Amino acid sequence: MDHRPQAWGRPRDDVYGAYDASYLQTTGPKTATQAPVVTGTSVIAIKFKDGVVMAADNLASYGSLARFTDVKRLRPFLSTSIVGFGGDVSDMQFLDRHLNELAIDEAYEHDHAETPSPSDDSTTTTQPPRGQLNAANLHKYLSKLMYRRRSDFDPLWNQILVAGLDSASKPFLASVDLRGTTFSSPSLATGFGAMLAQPIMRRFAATEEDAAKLTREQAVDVVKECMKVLFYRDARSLDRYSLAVVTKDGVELREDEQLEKQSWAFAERIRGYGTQTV
Amino acid sequence: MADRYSFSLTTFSPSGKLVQIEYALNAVNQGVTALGIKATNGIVLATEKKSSSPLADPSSLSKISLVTPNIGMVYSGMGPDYRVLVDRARKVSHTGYKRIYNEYPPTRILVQDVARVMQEATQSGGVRPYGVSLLVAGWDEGILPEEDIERAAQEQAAVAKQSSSGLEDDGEEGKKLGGKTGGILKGGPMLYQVDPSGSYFPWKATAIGKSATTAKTFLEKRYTEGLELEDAVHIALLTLKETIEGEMNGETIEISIVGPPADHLLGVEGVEGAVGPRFRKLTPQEIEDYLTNL
Amino acid sequence: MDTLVARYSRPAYHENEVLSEQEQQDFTDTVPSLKFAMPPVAHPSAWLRAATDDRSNPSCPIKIAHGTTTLAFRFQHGIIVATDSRATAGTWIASQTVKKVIEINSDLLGTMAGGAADCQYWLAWLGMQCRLHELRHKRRISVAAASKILANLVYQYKGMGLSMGTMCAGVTKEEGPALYYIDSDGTRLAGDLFCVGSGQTFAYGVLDAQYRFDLSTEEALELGSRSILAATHRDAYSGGSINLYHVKESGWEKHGFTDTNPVFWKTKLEKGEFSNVTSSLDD
Amino acid sequence: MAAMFSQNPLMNGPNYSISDAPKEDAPEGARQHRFDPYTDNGGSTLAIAGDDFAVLAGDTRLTSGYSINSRHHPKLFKIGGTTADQKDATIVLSVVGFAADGEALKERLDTICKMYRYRHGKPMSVKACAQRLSTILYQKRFFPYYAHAILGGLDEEGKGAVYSYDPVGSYEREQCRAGGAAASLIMPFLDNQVNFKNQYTPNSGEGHALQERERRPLTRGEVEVLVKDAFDGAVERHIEVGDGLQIMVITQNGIEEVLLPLKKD
Amino acid sequence: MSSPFSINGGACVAMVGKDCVAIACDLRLGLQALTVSNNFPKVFQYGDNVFLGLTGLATDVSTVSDLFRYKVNMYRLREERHIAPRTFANLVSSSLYERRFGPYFVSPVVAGLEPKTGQPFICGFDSIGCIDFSKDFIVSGTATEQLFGMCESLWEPDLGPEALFETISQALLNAVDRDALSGWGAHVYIIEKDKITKRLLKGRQD
Repeated sequence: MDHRPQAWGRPRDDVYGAYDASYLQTTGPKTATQAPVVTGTSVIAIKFKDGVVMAADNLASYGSLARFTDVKRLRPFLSTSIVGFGGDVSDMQFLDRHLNELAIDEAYEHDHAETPSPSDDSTTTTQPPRGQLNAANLHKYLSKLMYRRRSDFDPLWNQILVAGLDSASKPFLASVDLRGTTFSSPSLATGFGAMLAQPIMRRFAATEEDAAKLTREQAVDVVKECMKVLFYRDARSLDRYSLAVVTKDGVELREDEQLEKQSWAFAERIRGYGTQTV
Repeated sequence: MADRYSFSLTTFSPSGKLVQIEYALNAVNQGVTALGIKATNGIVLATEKKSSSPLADPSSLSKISLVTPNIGMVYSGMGPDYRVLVDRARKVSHTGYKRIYNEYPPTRILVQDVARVMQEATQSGGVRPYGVSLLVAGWDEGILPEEDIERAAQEQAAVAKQSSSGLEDDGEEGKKLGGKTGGILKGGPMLYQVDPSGSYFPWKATAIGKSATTAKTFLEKRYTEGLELEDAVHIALLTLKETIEGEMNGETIEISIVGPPADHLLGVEGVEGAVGPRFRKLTPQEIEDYLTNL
Repeated sequence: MDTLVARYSRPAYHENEVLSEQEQQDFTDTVPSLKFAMPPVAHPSAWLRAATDDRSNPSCPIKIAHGTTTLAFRFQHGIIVATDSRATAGTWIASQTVKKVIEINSDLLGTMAGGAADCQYWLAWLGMQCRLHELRHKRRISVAAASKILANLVYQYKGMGLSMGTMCAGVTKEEGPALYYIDSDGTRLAGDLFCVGSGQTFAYGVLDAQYRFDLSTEEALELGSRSILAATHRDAYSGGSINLYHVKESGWEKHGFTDTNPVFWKTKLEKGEFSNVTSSLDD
Repeated sequence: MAAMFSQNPLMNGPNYSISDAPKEDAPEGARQHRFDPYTDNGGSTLAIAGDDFAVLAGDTRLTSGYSINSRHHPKLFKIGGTTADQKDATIVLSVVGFAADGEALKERLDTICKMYRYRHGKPMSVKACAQRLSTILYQKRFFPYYAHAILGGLDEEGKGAVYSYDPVGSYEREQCRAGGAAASLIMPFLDNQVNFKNQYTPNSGEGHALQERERRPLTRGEVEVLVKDAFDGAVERHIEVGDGLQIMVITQNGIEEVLLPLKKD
Repeated sequence: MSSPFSINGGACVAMVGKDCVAIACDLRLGLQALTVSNNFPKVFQYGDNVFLGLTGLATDVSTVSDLFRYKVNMYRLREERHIAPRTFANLVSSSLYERRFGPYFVSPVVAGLEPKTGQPFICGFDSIGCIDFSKDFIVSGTATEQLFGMCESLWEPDLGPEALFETISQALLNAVDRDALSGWGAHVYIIEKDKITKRLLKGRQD
């Protein structure tokens, strides 16, 4: 322990070794014990009246190389929720396997036979059996898993969006990242999307009430618009993407949407970087 | 420049005079006449644009130059020396003042700086004095608090009313805010003359160059306190008529004024708080109008 | 072979338990076990220092509160213990009302300097150990033994990042007034007089000047208080209130938790001390 | 005084500190860059204890760097309730700093309080809960929770109680406490307006005889005004605070929750 | 602790009132933990309506205050008038920028009344002269965050001289009481049209 007045009580260099700021990595690129290799870019999602729309392009980049162009980054879970993965694709696949097995176990434990004959006739067969994991439960499960891996200094290098319905069967959308940080918002986006897509989506779904007024078509249009903006400006994006809509009637997933009505007119005006104009 | 002399060319003669400066003043007195008249709300500078032959194109020649938006300058003597001095004046007003205080220098400060440049040319090695005398006209912001100025104005009106009853009343802090214009407190129009020696003098009206003496005697007769800028321009033209042989028209004489802010010269509209420059050159047309109703 | 089979036959999600067994265990047991969660990195103490040493890196994420001037001295009528009450995290004054004298039990006092959490936790733990000692041996623990328990404990954690500068003060029949200094390097010293903390030098100055073993109780209390006042004035990381205790054979007595501000001005005006402080707009 | 300015390392007094700035030389051997488990999610919290109530408040913005992740992410949690919506909870915990650690800390304390309530048939007293939270924090002394915790509730006599913590568990009961990114903006304001520091009763004495303004517990109305003003000030000058203000008031008959808007810039 | 701005400590704040301005500073000069002097004022008066507050490295505070005393005196001799606060602010800005690549470790605050219009004027700078014109208050020093918190909540427009004195004193005292490196007394200047009141605040001395 250091006895000098200005450093009283602080660790001494001869006992603990010189202070080594590199642990904090306040500057320099974000690298880690487990460096992300093949990565997926933004995932975006927005709530609307009856559910949530989510989209992610089908690209897996290997650094700056557009290595795989048919990687599906949205996956349904128990046909009641949809999970979107940004970040490391190998970790995504690990989680994919993990969620598959979890889904199988869930299906066994709460099979359809168990649901009482539906008193109200409105429920259709796709109605999830009582007690099955809904999106909110799945999100809580994933956040605890990610937090445990973070605490073991062996993180799953992803940012995940979970969309579906919560126990009150209201639209649910939340995010969890490699440190276990979770948050929810009427619209969410990972990676570049947070910078480019969120401001656009927030014009339509700034608050829960605004989101509740959005129709499915409006929500899908907003998401398509954002995917276009991301394709313009994100150098690691692709013009083919998957789009999922989850409502109480289940998940509709289309996995090879093509970007339409592109207009690169703005490109000519761009000179060099930033504020360069000539 | 390698062969620069290290000793000065301007050295004292046995009788204690700096002959080079004398010679420079002679050069000035052979220059075309230039004059300046200070009115209560502005200053006029005028000079003759003598062209050596009708083939010359006088419009590109300009002997009166702007230094800062509120300060202008005219010369008598050697043109090329003048142009060097104008550049130095513009440079020193920016490097020494504008880029430090973000304000343009008051006229007397600029005049001091120009005077220093000319003086340095009389004491440095390998250079001769500038062969020009300058008339510097400018407008300064006063520093008196606004209410004091209004109060002074009311007093002025009261004095005017009472003066008919012969009462003498000076400002309560004893600072006489008489009719005199310019000065540090009230600000307003300022006219200075700078000589090759580096000495400078404030004037109400003056003339330099070839027939400066005749012009000055003429001005002494015509100058009155409380002149308006319009009257000053007339007097300037009349004075020039006395000294010019050739024909006087918009092309052969050059007149500039330091008057009210000319916002139209700003080039932009609607910039809140933007005040136009006070120095501007009269167009030949304006000069013709003045000449017609002399 | 079967371990391999076992591992892959169970569903993947069983493998990484979301809650480690330690955490599950922790919910159920009442007395928290001493199992510390360690960061799984090569040099945990260097990593911890990177995250918490606000002196070397003022913008480190974790700012641990530090307490900073404490003194204790033996004299004929027992032991005087005095401390300031300021806790700082970097140059930010986190609190001005920290209780830096920790009542281990009715007869033993411990002082806090260095990491506030370390001192609070381990001195409370020491209190438990002393109580267990009394139950096992049916007599009060000696101050020497109590301080030894703490020193040995701290020694086990040497080099892991604990920061403590504490004093154990008590009066027992066998030892009379006994005062020990223990710090997180494992140092344990018996002595008559100790000042600990970033304001220690200022406190020593006043204390050494007027300390005598045969001080009266009242003089001793005043001396303790005045030494802390000197430290709070000159040391930026000390201040707040003066926490004063007098330990006697019959146990300790608290002599107030008084704000330094009124005391300072009273001392200056009545005793003419602190003349360096301007009290008039002279210039 | 000589020691003060001597460069001689032996006379290692409080010398001119630029000489011992942390050395930037590369650590021994190629250091494998490490995963930084922490990040700062911004936000700010505040707690004030009244005579028969305790108020905890926190903004609802969650940021990482310059991006706003969410405009509604509560920092106040009801602790120890028996039902899912914690209707019968008696204690409120507020955590600010790294959101995941905050979440984990809340889950741990809530679970422990629930276990206590099942075992003892009565809710945990705020004093006991405060002590227990200190041990939870200290257990991760060598891998700390990057969070500033404040616990609020009513003590045995029904008076408002506020306990505040440093990241590794040093705790203390206080009249009021601000935490998080804008703590340094709000805390002096609370000293001045809750504990009346530096305030004297006018003409109550000459020079040094001037009496300090005596402390009195604030009424609920006054406290709610102070809380709103404190956060309005913080939002103005700190980019990580804003969007919404969540206030929880703990009284004898339970916990009331109020949500007010804050500037979204 | 190795930043030059937080070796000696100190705090300064300026506020605008109704036809008046106030500027206040603490009196501490420390060497990190050690308080060396508590008679080190950080507000300097140039002419009868320009005040400069300087916090940061003490040696730079003294040097820079003398530098501007020299420049203001030279200005007064040449211009035969007192320098106006806004002009002085520009002088400070250009002088600091001259040291762009080896700056003085100070963060100045200027306060005064414009001589012509009587309008209150305050502004702050960073160490290389970027001017921050403000209509309410300017803070600087090691207690900056605390001062922001206090000023943002206590200040209101059109405060009279007495009210402004109370507001700025409470803001400064409570802010420095939460900063280890500032305090040990304070000077407060209230500048009105033709009256300057200077007072000594006897704050906490710990």
